[in-house]
Amino acid sequence: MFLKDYISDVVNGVSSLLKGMRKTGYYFTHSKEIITEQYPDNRATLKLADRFKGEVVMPHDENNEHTCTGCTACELACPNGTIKIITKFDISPEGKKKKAIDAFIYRLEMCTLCNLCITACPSDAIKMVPNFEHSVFDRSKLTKILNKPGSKIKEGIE
Amino acid sequence: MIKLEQHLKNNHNRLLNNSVDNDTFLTMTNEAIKEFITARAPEAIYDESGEWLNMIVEPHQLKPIAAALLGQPMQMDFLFCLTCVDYKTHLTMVYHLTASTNRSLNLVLKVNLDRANPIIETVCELWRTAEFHEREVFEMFGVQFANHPDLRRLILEDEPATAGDEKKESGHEPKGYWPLRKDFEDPINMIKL
Amino acid sequence: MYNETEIIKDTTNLGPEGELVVNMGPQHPATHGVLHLVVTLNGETIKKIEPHLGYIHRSIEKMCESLTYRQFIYVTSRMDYLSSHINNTACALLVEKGMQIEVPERAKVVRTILNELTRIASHELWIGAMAMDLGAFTPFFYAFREREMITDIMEDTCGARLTMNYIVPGGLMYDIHPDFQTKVKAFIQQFKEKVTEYEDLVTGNIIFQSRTKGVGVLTTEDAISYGCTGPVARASGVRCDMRKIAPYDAYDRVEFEEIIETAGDSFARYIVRVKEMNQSIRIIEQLIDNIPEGEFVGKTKNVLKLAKGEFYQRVETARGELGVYIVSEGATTPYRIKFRSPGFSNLSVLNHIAKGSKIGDLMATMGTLDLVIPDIDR
Amino acid sequence: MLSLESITKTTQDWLLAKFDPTIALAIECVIVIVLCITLFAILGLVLVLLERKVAARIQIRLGPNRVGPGGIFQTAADTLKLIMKEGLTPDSADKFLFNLAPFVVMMVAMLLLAPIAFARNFQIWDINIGVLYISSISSLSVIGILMAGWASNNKYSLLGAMRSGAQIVSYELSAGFAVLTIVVLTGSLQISDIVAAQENGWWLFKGHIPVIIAFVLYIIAVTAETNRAPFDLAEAESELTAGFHTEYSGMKFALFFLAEYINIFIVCAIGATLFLGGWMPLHIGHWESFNHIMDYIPSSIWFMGKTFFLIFVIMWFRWTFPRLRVDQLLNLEWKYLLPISLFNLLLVTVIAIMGWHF
Repeated sequence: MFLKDYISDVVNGVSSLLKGMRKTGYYFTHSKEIITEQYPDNRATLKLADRFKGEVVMPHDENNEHTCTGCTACELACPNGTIKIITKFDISPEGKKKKAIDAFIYRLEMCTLCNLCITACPSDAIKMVPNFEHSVFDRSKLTKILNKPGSKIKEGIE
Repeated sequence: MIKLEQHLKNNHNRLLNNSVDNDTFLTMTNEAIKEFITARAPEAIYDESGEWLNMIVEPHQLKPIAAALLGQPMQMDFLFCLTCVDYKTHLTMVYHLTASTNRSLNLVLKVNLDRANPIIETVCELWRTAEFHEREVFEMFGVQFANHPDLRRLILEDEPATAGDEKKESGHEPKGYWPLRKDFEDPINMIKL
Repeated sequence: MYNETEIIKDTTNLGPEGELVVNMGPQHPATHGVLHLVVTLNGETIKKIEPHLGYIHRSIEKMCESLTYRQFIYVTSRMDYLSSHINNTACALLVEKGMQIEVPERAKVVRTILNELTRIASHELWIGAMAMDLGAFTPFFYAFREREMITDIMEDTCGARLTMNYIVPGGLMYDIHPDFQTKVKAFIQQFKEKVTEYEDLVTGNIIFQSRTKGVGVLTTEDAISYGCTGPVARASGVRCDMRKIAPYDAYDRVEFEEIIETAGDSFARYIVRVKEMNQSIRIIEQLIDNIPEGEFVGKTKNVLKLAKGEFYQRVETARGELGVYIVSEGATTPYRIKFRSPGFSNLSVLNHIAKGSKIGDLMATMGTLDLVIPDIDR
Repeated sequence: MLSLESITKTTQDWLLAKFDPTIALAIECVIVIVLCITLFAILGLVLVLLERKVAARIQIRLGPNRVGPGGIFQTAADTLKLIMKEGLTPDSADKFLFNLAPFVVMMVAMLLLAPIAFARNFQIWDINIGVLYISSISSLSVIGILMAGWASNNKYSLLGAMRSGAQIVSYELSAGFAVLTIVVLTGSLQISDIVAAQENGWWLFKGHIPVIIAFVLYIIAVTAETNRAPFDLAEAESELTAGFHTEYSGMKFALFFLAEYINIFIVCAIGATLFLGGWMPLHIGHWESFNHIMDYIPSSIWFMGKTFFLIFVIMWFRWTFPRLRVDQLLNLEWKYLLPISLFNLLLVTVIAIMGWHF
């Protein structure tokens, strides 16, 4: 009986190994199964999910106007101190003082892309965009001012 | 291979036994537990406001009560959380216990410790998971566990040389050396609001 | 040319005779991160293993003390980064419990589906990494092919692939993607076809079986005493599935089996995880067509404040029982927060079960414990 | 037809006509050495690329595809990188042995090239104890590995070297027995005789089941002997980081790496010679026209084709199987391979004596 067990051991072992080799052999001979994405080459056709959280931006319309009131809700919501808002007072044509943002400073290197600032914003002034190629040679380039120079707040946003 | 088969058999037996034992204390109520504890530690304080029954015992009572809870009929053999809370006036050790055969039975055992010289008996021999958790509490809160087999730092780096000197002079660790205590100030905490 | 003193310069620190102390890690291919094991060997046989932790310790518990109840959830994604959804769910559930927030049905069901997808993704990665520990490189790529489908689903719906931060107190951050259901169904189909590959390549393989069977045996008593949870404990015959013991979200209305093996060795731990993936598929199949319509987030106050008291929430992550313990003083931030991570307890058992085995067995044992180092260090 | 045989013959005739025989021999030696080194370099580049491509295809990847068309210059670029890297010698290493070890391993691999018949009458040294020479020299490489492991003064290296020692010494046995089956059938140790004996059919087909078993045993044993997965315990990436060559870098590492691939080539070449008829074309019984077409393919192509097929099989093993444990490795040898090969040898001897083979 010992001999029988011994032989069946060998046969079972070898057959289990052959099964595995059949599987890898199948993939070796079927090149259509290859799943490699040639990243920098396929940049033109690369499509990321619309919701992909890559970076915070502040959309501006054609008149160079944004909807940020400078309420600092995002600054408070941010867990890492990524956002810093510097406010100023604009003098409106009627001579009234009005609070507005001077600089919306966003530090991408500290951002964890948690989306809490977007949900906190009452006027939808900022949003996430699917940019992911963030590498730069100088760390200071990651500190961005989101409001474009000369931009101002859209009429009717309080 | 024989060893493995033995293990299998033992485990099977244990599983079967567990299912029998279940009935005996499935009906264990908070009142019954209280009675059980009061018999051993009359001055224990109970608190039922939370999800589970909390009780505060004296440091010297911890070991006997823990041993009693581990034995029949409670069989609280699963210590699923061991931690410490710094209440500024005192430290509180918190032991979350349950029975592996009846996971709906949960118990929170608390021990208040002196903040200046926190020392308590280890529960390592009862629940071996306590070994690592106690080492963590030791380095984070400075609680000394008496009779712990290997009370060293686990997560933080080894003691710096200066801390050792200070320890030698004053007899205890320098102030503010335990990161999870409330008076610990981290000079480079960038997210502190 | 040869001079003994030239080679061994320091003869004071050699240790007892017959012992060889090897530092495995923090940079070692099999520790999958920065785990540092000081292994004492006698030839090839292990005499003692001493884990040194903390290479990726970020003191998340202390950090959370200065974060509000909305903010601290994102940090927990960084603990066990392979089951970040489940960690987030634990925190959200705890805040909901503390404030009695009503969670809409839709959010509950979606959370359950996402949690199960996360579990499958985690186990897929584990199978690949485990096979790699044992020297088989190829299954890693096959496992990642399926995992990629899950991360794509996550990317569509949650906007991130690993650290989603999609679950907020009260429900979800935003609604699911319109393609969510079709994509999940496509994934289920592909998974069912391809799961046989692991059978051929890994499970049935004689070398794999002889490497794992009877290796790193953890008895039921030890599993309980060491506080092991998750697949590690279930392979030793301990019933510890939090989805059964204290059902949360939609787990109370789905049918699934708690996989129990009794051998307690590395192969049993492997089998438990493979079968668990199939159970997760079963849960998803039951829910995916029955996502109720309605709100995705319940009504919450702007500023969350937990009542004074203590709260504890347990969930089943891919690695075991994650416990979140919060002591609240009624402020907007937790007074003390403790994460009872499954990996921490599972790691503590390593010395006990790997002692006396060979170095090769250590890889099998460590692989099947499924250690994620940020989860252990926190 | 231009064949390697005619080239060598013309060269020798020309040299003998021009020079005194001793000088001619010296010039021939130089030519052979240069050719060997060239072959080594080319084989190293080709085999590493082949391995990476095979691995990539099995792992549903593309593999190297950036340097040159289809990535064919990838290994050349890697070699350039390795040459330019600093060859570090650890401070506490035994410097002499540490630097010597890669050369020992390399030299062993080079010596093994001598008796291999690459094509019809194209052989460096047709020694009459060819097979014995091969098995004795190939076991020398363990010295280089032990040397490297010990001299590195690194615990991982030492463990890897010790594993390697135990492994090579034991697998030498069953490889030797597998080779002996063919020696028994042929009745000669000379490589050219062994090839000539397969004129009317390869031993794999002529020798019944015992030779097939011997072939399988040979493939398993040489996989172990060359420290390839699933027997790569000496390196065991996930256990011992890189085993015996953990401390090596730059060109010294490249020599180990190259020697590994050369060794694979050599054992596969010997396997092809012994079991698959070396440079002999495939002949089937009395199909005269088929045999004729087969004869038309140059003998060097036949040899290389068979060798590369075996190399592919060994690579296929590597990318499919998990690694064995050290005690299982020895169990496999002493409990399975050795008894089977002993019994198998007995069977073959009976077959050879009774003349039952074709």
